[in-house]
Amino acid sequence: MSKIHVTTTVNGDEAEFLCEPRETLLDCLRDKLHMTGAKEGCGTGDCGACSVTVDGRLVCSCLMLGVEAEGKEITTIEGMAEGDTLHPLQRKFIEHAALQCGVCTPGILVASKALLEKNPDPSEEELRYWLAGNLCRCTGYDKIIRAVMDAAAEMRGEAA
Amino acid sequence: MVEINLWSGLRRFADGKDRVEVEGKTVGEILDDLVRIHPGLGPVIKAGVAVSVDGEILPNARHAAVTEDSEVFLLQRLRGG
Amino acid sequence: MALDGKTSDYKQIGTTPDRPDGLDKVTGRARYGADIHVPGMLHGVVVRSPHAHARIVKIDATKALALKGVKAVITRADFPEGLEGEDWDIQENCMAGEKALYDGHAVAAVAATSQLIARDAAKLVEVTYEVLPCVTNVDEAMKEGAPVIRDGAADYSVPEGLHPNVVRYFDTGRGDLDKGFAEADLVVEKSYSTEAVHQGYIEPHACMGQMGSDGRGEMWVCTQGHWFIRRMSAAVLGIETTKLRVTPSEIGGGFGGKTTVFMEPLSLALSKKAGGKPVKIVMSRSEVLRSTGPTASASMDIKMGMTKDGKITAAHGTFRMQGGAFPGAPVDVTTMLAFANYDIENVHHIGYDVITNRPRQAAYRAPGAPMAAFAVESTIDDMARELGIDPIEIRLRNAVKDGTRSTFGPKFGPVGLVESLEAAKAHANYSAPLGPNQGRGVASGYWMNWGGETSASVAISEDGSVTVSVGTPDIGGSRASMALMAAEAFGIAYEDVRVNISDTGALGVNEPTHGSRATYASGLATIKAAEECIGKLCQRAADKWGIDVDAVVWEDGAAKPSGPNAGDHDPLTIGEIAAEMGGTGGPISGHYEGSPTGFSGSFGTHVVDVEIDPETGHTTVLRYLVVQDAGKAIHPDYVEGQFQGGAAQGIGWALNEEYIYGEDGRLQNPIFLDYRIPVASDLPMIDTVIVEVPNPGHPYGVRGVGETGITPPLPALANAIRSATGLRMTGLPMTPPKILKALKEQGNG
Amino acid sequence: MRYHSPASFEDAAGIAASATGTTRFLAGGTDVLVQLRSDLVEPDDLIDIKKIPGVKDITQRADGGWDLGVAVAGAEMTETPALMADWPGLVEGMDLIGSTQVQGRATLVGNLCNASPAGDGVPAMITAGVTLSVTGPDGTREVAVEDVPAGPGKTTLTKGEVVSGVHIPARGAHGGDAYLRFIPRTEMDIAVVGCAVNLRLDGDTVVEARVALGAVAPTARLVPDAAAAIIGTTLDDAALEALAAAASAACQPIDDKRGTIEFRTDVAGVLAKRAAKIAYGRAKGNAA
Repeated sequence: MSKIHVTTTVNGDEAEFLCEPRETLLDCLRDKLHMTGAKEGCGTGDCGACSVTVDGRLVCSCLMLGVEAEGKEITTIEGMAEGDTLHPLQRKFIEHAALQCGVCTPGILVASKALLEKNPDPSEEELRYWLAGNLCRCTGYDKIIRAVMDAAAEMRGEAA
Repeated sequence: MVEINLWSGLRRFADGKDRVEVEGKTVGEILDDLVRIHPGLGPVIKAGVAVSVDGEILPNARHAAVTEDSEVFLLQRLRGG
Repeated sequence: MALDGKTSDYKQIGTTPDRPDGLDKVTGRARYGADIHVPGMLHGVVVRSPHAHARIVKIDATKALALKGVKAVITRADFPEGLEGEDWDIQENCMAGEKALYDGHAVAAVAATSQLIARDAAKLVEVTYEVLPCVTNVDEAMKEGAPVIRDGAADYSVPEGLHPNVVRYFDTGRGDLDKGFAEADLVVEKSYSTEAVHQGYIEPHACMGQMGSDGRGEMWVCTQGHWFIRRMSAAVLGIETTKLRVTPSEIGGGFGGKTTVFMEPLSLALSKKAGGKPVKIVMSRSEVLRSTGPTASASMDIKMGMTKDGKITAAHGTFRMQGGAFPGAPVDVTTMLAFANYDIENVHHIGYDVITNRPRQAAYRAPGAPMAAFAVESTIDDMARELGIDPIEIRLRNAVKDGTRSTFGPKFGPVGLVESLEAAKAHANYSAPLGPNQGRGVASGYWMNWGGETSASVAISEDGSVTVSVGTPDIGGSRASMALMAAEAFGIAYEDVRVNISDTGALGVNEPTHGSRATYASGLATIKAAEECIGKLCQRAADKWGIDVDAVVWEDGAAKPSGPNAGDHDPLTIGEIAAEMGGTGGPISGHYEGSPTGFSGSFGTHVVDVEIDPETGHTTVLRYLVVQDAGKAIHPDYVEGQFQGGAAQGIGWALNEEYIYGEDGRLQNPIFLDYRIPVASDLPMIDTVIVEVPNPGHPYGVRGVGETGITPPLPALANAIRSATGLRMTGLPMTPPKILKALKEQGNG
Repeated sequence: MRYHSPASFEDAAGIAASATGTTRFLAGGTDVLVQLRSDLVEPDDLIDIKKIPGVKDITQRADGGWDLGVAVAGAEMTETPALMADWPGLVEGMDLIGSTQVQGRATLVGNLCNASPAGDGVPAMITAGVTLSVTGPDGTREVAVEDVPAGPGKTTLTKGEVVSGVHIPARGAHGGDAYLRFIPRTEMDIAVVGCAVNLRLDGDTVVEARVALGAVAPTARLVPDAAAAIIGTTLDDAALEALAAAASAACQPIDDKRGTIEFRTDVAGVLAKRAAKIAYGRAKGNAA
């Protein structure tokens, strides 16, 4: 089967891979670029564990083909911290115990970051609806919501 | 003698009794004696039971000690999720 | 040198430091089951039956094997014969023999050089089936004329005259029911049902197995218990246990569903057939839902009697459960715990374990308890209403406490049901005002907990820091709990402890992280192993000082002379002793091996407020409160997390989650779109109160807290809906169509 | 599977027309990839239309109406305040499809051409009177949205035809629309019932109305009787009851895993009332 050469940018670095047209962006990130931070929880866009941004837009990487990544800017959980410095969301997730098993965490962090870039001061309801596509089975969401709200406050410069 | 309390479904394997007096100084010994007295209970013990001794539940502890004063119950074996 | 007398002056226990694996898990670095990649790796895909019940006439893999890149195809013929009992059940479930027993049952598997080729090849495996009549409902499966799924599967317990699909029978209880019901002023009888639900962990099962022609193998797998995986895989393959070494990956949720094997032995068999190349198998979500182990569905009849003061005089329950095509529905636990919250003299349970054409059930958080709680706590709620007694008050009048004889036999030690009820009553949520179409529900729940086989090891490093090795995978922050307990025991900083989850080659046998046992049992093991280390550290100090070890105490991370020698020598810190240990007798470590039996159950009480849309039957959860006894909360944040997670799963079970089968026995909703677990916008904040009635069977008083939390939500939601609408919903899930239908019938009635 | 990324709709139509196996057009991909992953449909030819110029454009015409490129994602619609202000119901319908992540990719045309009876984007497109440009081997034609779905998974588009433009009429004065759906959870479900209402007022009186239902028949459908029930009224209680009755009467649903016939029929009436009230309020707001 003939493969297609794709050149893209992942977390600011140029990346290239060969893929079959039917391979998803998630497959390509995980199996070809060995960036396994994005997870496959469902493969049908229902769980959000594979969330990444493409040209700044939050998407499920399981619902996008690898070939569609040509020329795009992809960011993943692996690009969230700046060097050794965690993003405030990452720090707050640890502080608030906002994860148990942690497998949904990369997707939730990527999705939350996308929200705060668009809306730095979301209400609890706005946040819950924004994250409705990110399933978490461990936490009951309570501590996740608290962590994101707290990170948002910190990023706005408000005292925690 | 140590008294073993059976759950009600075991009565049909123990001549209708729900308590059986047995000899032994460990859980293993009293279970062996129980099966000796009521062989019909053999498959039950073989399939696995938990034993409670004075309120402490011993899932699989044939070595555990029992005394004549011990309160002993046979229990279904537990699992967890 | 001992820790005797340590009660409330904890320095570490009860604090909430960052979890040790936090950084890995927020950066995407943590490696889960599917995240492994090794050179030469093949990909495996399982071929599954589309039929609920079918004889396998022929399997032809010719076309699959002809596909370029395909390295092996296996069927049941590649596995040993002659297994018995549980081992046979596991083997048969991993790979069907003569018959496919449920939609999704594995019938073959392929390994190829890429995932895509393996998937293509799986489609080319030609299986000829003779489709047989099927049954998926528990009540139907017990009826005369129901298709017999496997004759001879019943064990000794089943009385004559029952359908062959009834494979186990339970009859437990005590007292005199007739007398008890005669003493009652109010007797209520009602029938209830619950649907099967799935654990719904977000990480699908994944493993990588490698086995050479010498029969030696390695496995990487996401599991709650890798020794279980080792034992079961070895049994299925007919090899010695120690030929396998199993390493657990990080695990993306389990809730009981990752305590057994499904495709793990297949990866090893494929590897062996493919010349020893490692084979990775990752399930899809639909495979997870169709082919792993959901919990049982239940059909139940409850009869309870009470005096007008609300004292329970008698209780009888009949519980029919199907756990798929194999024995094992958790009706054994149900018949122990159904009425266990209460002090009841006359109590009886009947249980039926029934096989059907559904996947083999696996444990799911407090297996067997939530269904019974739904039936019993709903009945009690109705009786409280009828008698005009507050729902918390009626539970307080019957609640078990220290010294109460349990409904299953032995007496309880110190337990926290009364305390949980009192705390719920005192919480602001219990008196929050309710608006139109809103209602409040209360329910209590119990899980007995578990000790289990446990090995742990604690080693002192050259610089005095401590390595703890345990065998229970960290599924929700247990590394943090172990580190806190070790730090507390040694009197050192939390940061100076590193906790490893060891593979099967590094420790003795461990049961999985299940039964709410990890913090209890591995924690106890960690403390005991630390105490052994401390004894050795004190000995080194005593030797150095030339005094008797009995005259040395361990305080704040250092050995100190005591008694007549007190003050004679400067304390020797753990770091100072460690720095010299090579020359003072060698490395220092401590171990614990045992099956601790001092576990003690955890009771909880939940209070939920709902609003029902009277025109659509939609339920909105407005407020939720979890109160539960933790014995002693080691890391309170993660204790709360267990409470909240259990509540959320219970809410899902109560309202929307269910296995939906068609007439053809096929699962209709094997996708998260239609298997509806709660999403963030479905839930409110989940308030928590941690009650602490210390467990005397743990050095720090710990009770396992993981499972109890899923038990009260089912009846609590039902009771809240009753409070809001007057409707007693007796079947789960309480979906909008069911509630709207009941509302209309109520309006017409 | 062959992947194509043509530079024009004519080329796209040409590839589709000459294809011999299963063909799918790829815009947002949120249905195509699910079908691919579930082994339901593996196209022989996948035609990615996102490289065609203009497919991501949102343009307000001189007449006040809107032209949408066929690859405009839901999130891009909700980020266009003037479009939201004109057609809140239409945008809401689109916005209800899937998660935030899905909104980053999913498109109106994809939702329509997937031809699920339950597509949330469709009823409000119908009530708004949206038309489509359809480019085929024989050129481009215009078609009304309600004429596209033919049944579950089926459309009236012929081999080689591809939707090449979406045209939303001008809102005009004193108008308002709304879309509501019922789902068991709060998000992430397929509609059990969906209802869109678009109306125009003269003073307090409804003078024009269109009502459409989703998930209660093989395709989303206009319900003229329901519209007739409120035209000429001030949406008083009697009109609302008549609307609900007409909406329920128009239902020909099925029992399935998502809902029963009885439930869908009842709730269609409930949603029609609620959506009409919202649309009416919006029309009043427009008039103010």
